[in-house]
Amino acid sequence: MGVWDFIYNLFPRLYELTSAALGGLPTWASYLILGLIGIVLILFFVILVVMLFVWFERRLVGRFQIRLGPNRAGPAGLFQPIADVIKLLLKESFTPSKADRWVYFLAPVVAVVPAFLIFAVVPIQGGAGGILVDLNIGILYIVAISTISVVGVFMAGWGSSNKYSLVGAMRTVAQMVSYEVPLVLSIIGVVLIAGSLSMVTIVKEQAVPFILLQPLGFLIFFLGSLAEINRSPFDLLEAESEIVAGFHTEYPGIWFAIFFLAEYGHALAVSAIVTTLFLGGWMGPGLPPYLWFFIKVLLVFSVMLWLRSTLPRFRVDQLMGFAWKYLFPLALVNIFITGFEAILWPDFPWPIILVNILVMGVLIVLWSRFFPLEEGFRLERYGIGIAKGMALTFKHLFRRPITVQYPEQRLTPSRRFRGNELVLDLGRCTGCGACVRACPLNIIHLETRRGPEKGLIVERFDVEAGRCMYCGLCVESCPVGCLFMGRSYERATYRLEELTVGMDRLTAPDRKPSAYAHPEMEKEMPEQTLLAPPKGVH
Amino acid sequence: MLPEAVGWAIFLLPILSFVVISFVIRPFFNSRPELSGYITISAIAISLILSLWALVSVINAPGHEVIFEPHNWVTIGNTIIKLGLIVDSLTAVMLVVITVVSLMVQVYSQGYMRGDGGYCRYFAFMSLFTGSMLGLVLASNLLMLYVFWELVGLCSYLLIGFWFHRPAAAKAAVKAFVVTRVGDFGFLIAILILYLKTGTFDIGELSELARLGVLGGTALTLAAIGLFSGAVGKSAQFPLHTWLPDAMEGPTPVSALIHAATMVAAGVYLVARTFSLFIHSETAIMTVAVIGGFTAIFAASMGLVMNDIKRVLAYSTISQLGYMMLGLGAVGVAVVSHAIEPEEGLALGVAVGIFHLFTHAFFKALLFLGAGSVSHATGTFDMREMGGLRRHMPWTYATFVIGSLSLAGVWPLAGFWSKESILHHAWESTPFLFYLAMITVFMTALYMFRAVFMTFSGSYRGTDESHHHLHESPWVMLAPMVILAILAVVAGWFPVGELLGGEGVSFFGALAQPLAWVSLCMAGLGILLAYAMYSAKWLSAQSVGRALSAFYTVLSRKYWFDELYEGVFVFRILVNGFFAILQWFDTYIVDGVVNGIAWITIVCGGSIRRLQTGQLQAYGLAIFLGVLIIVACFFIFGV
Amino acid sequence: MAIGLEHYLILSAILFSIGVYGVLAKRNAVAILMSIEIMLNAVNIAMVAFSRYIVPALLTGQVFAIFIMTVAAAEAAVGLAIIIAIYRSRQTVDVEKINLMKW
Amino acid sequence: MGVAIAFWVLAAVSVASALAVVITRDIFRAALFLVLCFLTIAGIYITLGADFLAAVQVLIYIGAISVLIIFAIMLTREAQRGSPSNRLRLPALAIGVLLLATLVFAVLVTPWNVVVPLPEAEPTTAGIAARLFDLEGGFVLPFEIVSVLLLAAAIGAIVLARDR
Repeated sequence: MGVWDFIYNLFPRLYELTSAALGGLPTWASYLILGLIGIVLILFFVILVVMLFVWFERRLVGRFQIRLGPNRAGPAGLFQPIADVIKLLLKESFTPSKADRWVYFLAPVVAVVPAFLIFAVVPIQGGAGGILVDLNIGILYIVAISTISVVGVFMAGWGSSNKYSLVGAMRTVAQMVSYEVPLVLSIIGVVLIAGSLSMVTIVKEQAVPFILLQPLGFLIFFLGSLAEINRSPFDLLEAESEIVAGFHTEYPGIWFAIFFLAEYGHALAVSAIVTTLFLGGWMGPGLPPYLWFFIKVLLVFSVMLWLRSTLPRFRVDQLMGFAWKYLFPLALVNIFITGFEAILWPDFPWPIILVNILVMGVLIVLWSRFFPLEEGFRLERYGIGIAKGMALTFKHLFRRPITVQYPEQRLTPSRRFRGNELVLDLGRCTGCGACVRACPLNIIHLETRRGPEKGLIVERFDVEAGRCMYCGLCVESCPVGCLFMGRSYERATYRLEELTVGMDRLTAPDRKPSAYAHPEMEKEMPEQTLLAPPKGVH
Repeated sequence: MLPEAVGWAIFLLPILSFVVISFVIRPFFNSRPELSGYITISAIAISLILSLWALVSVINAPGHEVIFEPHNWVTIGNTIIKLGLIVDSLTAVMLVVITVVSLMVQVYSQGYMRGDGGYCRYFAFMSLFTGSMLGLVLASNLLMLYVFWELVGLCSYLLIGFWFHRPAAAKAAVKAFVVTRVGDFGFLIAILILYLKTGTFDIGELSELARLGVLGGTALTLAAIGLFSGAVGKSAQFPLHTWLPDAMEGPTPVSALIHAATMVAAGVYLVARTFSLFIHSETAIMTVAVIGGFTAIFAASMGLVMNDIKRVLAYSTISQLGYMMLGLGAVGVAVVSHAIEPEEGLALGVAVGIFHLFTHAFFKALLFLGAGSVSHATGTFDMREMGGLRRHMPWTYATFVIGSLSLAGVWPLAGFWSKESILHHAWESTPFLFYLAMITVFMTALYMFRAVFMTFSGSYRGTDESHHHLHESPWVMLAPMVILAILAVVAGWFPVGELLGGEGVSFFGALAQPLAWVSLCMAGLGILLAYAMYSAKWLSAQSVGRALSAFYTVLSRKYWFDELYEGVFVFRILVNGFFAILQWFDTYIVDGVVNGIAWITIVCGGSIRRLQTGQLQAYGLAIFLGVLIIVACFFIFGV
Repeated sequence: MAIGLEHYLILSAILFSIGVYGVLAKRNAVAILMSIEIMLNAVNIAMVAFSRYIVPALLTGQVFAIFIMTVAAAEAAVGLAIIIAIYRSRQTVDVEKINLMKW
Repeated sequence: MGVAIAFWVLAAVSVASALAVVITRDIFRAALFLVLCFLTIAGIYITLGADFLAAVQVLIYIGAISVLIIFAIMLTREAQRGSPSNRLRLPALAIGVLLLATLVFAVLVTPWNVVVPLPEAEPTTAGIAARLFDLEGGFVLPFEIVSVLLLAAAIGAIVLARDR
């Protein structure tokens, strides 16, 4: 057996090992231990993947916004989430005085547990060891479990006895409940085709990925689940501009971290479910199935991020309207169509794909045209506007990020840059002291002595940069032109005495003079570095 | 041959129009009230045509009678109450009279009631009125007849009180209703007596039984008198005449209808219809004759002094109705005194009475419409504020004079013929009544022409500004008057008497009899006197009044009959006597029982209501307790 | 000992009685509604237990349970709507204060 | 054995939480305990081999009904007033106990003809579907009626709760 083979059959191997180890125990004990192992596995799996996702999201969203995201902590900023977690853990943990303590502290738990439970039935690959338990009601189980988190949100909002939290909770729950309806209805289409609720069976049924057979169902399910997990454009619960941070306003450090975990866990779960239901799960050529699975999940997740970085937030009334007037009827129509097709062509020949895509387009246009959420709100002209926006953000992926890796990399300022430090050319200085006289703050201290032949030798030339207001009178008053403004812009120092700039630093070679009061110098100065490259340049 | 459906249609059409107006036009087309007028007119016009058809077929029918088989209406055990129509010459004539007059009145009302608030209501009532009257004359049994009888009474109440916002009108309506009710009471008793005696309501059978003598003696007398009391009430005979003058409060067309064709005619018609019962009871027929004769002169005497033109006409109506009764009575007396054979007398009496009703209908309607048109111009009914209207409203004048002449019984107008026959029979049977009638003829001429002269001749006595408003009435009002005037002239020439079975009088042959001359002289005398007093002013009315002031007072106070009834009967006897007892009984016995029961209920409820706590959960508790008990029983006693 | 039908039935009986107590003894209409839900669940348990232990082949009991759930959902929706309406008009959901049917 | 343990635990928790629902004065906590009760009852369904029902129980009772109830609690700001017991507490208690006694007695005296041996619990989803829509002896008509009932309830709820 080669390495490849081992990688390919990783999970079955693990399964065999564990079952062999538990061979002797009575069934219920083995059940218990298996359950515990599963729990632990899922815990770690989820937490790890969530960290990965956090990093991934920040990076990808950065790219969508023509930045490169966190890239300092660890290779390519991979340790950023860890740093965040540490920060959160180190934060002070307090509870609001009026909080209903039990409810307050149980809320995050209730919110996070379902996120983990979902993964019990997600098949990361076929056959043994690919899934913890293959419930024959898998998808129903998922829907049911995911509703429990609603209660957690409620508890959080209520327990922290804060009006923003309460409003946020109400919004969230209203949103979740409303979007659950089209969500479940759109699942029914898939179940109709697959003829089973079990996740494994559903995946196995997907000779053709159901996204092709159920384009409309996919759309509804995807949007619905976006709303379920409160990701933008449905992230009203944390509309900072309206309600501070929604239901978890009052939650400090670790408790907030748990909510955070729950949220991303749900995101992961949703991606996994979408993969399973519509993208043919682990199936794929070449690579080991679980890799396929993860790739697809990541793909779905990145589509979420794509949407997030494109679309603005819904208004709360539009939100409800969108659920009830738009997704819900469409989901019903989808069920009818699928039912008819299931009766007429039980084996779903390929023309159905075209038919369904066509139907989807027609329905979307029709609904946008005839059932606008409000006057003039035609879903951005039948979704064309949305498509345009998506295209734009997608294009941003391939533009050079404008991030500047300060301090290693610095921007060259404009030639006209006035500068904010003094540069002294000692060679020319005659120690005439004009600058001293010119300084309105008397912060230039000059000491000279007679030189061997006529002329003065400058012994001390200090500037109290801390008090300097960079009026530039000294530069202008210098008769020999030995004083300049400098081109750099670091001003911070670590110690106070460094604020008194001595002669050695004034004359340091790394200090580049700016063209202030010396326009003739502009010519030999370097080009200014532009962040947004001119057209055509990448 | 006449299909029965026509018979029904004749009186159902106006009733139908009533229904349509009150349930369709009034709620939905209230903005176009004129519709109701058109509907009514068309309905009555159709029933007029049908009535003419009925008349023709009656004329051609053998024995001048079309027989319809009555239908079963109510079956209670073995008593079957039937419902049927009778169309004989009497009915046919009545139908024609009613429909013609009613049609004229409706057309007239188009103009007269224009712009009145209750336009729809008016026509609804009018059509119901006509319809019920038609039904009355078509009814073949007493029960059905009684129903329509009461309907007529109701409609008269509604129409007299049409302007119910006027206290006078409201009072008059109530008075009419109550007074006629007194008579109707007798009528009802009579019906019951007859039914108890014979077990049938059918008029034909009744008269047959009466003829065979099966029905007779006291019972028959009582029944006849009862029927007659009903007639007295409806036809406003003495002593129940007081309602008719007050009924003038209603709109004038209504008065015309009441006086000419519908309401009061009902009484006479009833007597005529049941004449066969009267002629077998001397007392009854005597009563009819005497009351008729007395009423004639009595009413006429009051008509002499009235200043309200409509009241004059009202009293004249009463006296004319007295004439009709007299005519019936006279012939009846002749029969009971074996002067003539019953069968012959039967037809004869009806002929005499109804012939006068026939003619009278036309000219009296004409007169009322004339009075209405006058008041339409002057805005009053008081003759003292009229005068000299001849110049302003010539058509009204002409028609009014024709009507008056006809009423005065001047040859060859309609009134003459019918009156002649009555006088003739009175002279033959009861000379005493004949003399009364003669005086009445004189009085009639006198008061009618007093009215004519006071109204039309001389100079206008009203206020100046009303003087400017004097104008002839619109054609929609004049046309019926003209038509009625023509009828008032020629109605007498129709062989109605023959049709009804009386003997005819040749056109000029009438003048061959001395009686005619006597009555003509009396009439002429009356007219002359009226001319002398009110037109030429040879002797002033005031001086005459002063000379006969005692008389004058008595008459103008209407013999204190209203006071008598109001004060003595109603208050002394009824209110303070009989009603008081009833009230005591009602208060202490009836209410006592009722309140007692209520009191017991309250007490029980007061104690039980505590259970009704309004606490849902208390009820729930009770429910579960019950369940528990049931289950416990189930376990303890087994299934 | 093995778990038998009686265990489930008695459990459902206990829950049912608790629900009855709640329905009868609570003041807040919402609390009463909750108690009713508990009773319905108790009945459901009994149903499912019957279908498991007496007629395992045909799942009539479970079908009934599904119907009961549906009706429960409808009942909750309407009941809560009524409670909200009452609250709007009377500013309370205390059933002791909602006694207009009283003598 | 495992089933037994599960049953006892679940039963204990469910009864306790049900009691908490009716006893606690804080209405919001009562609602949370109700959720717990529903959850445990779902577990009990699982011990009865009714997996589909268990999922539906969670979906409907926790996902829908409890949420509705909590919504009602928040909309009718009664929480500060709590949900105290009324004057009928003791009679209600008596009734409850009596009822319980009666029911237990009935359960114990009734001879149940339980099938022995108990067949293994297998997935019920397909079975339920077949039973529901079986053309003879099925529940198609009741199903339709219930659907109509739901629709009516939804509309009624909307009409009732709509703000005028």
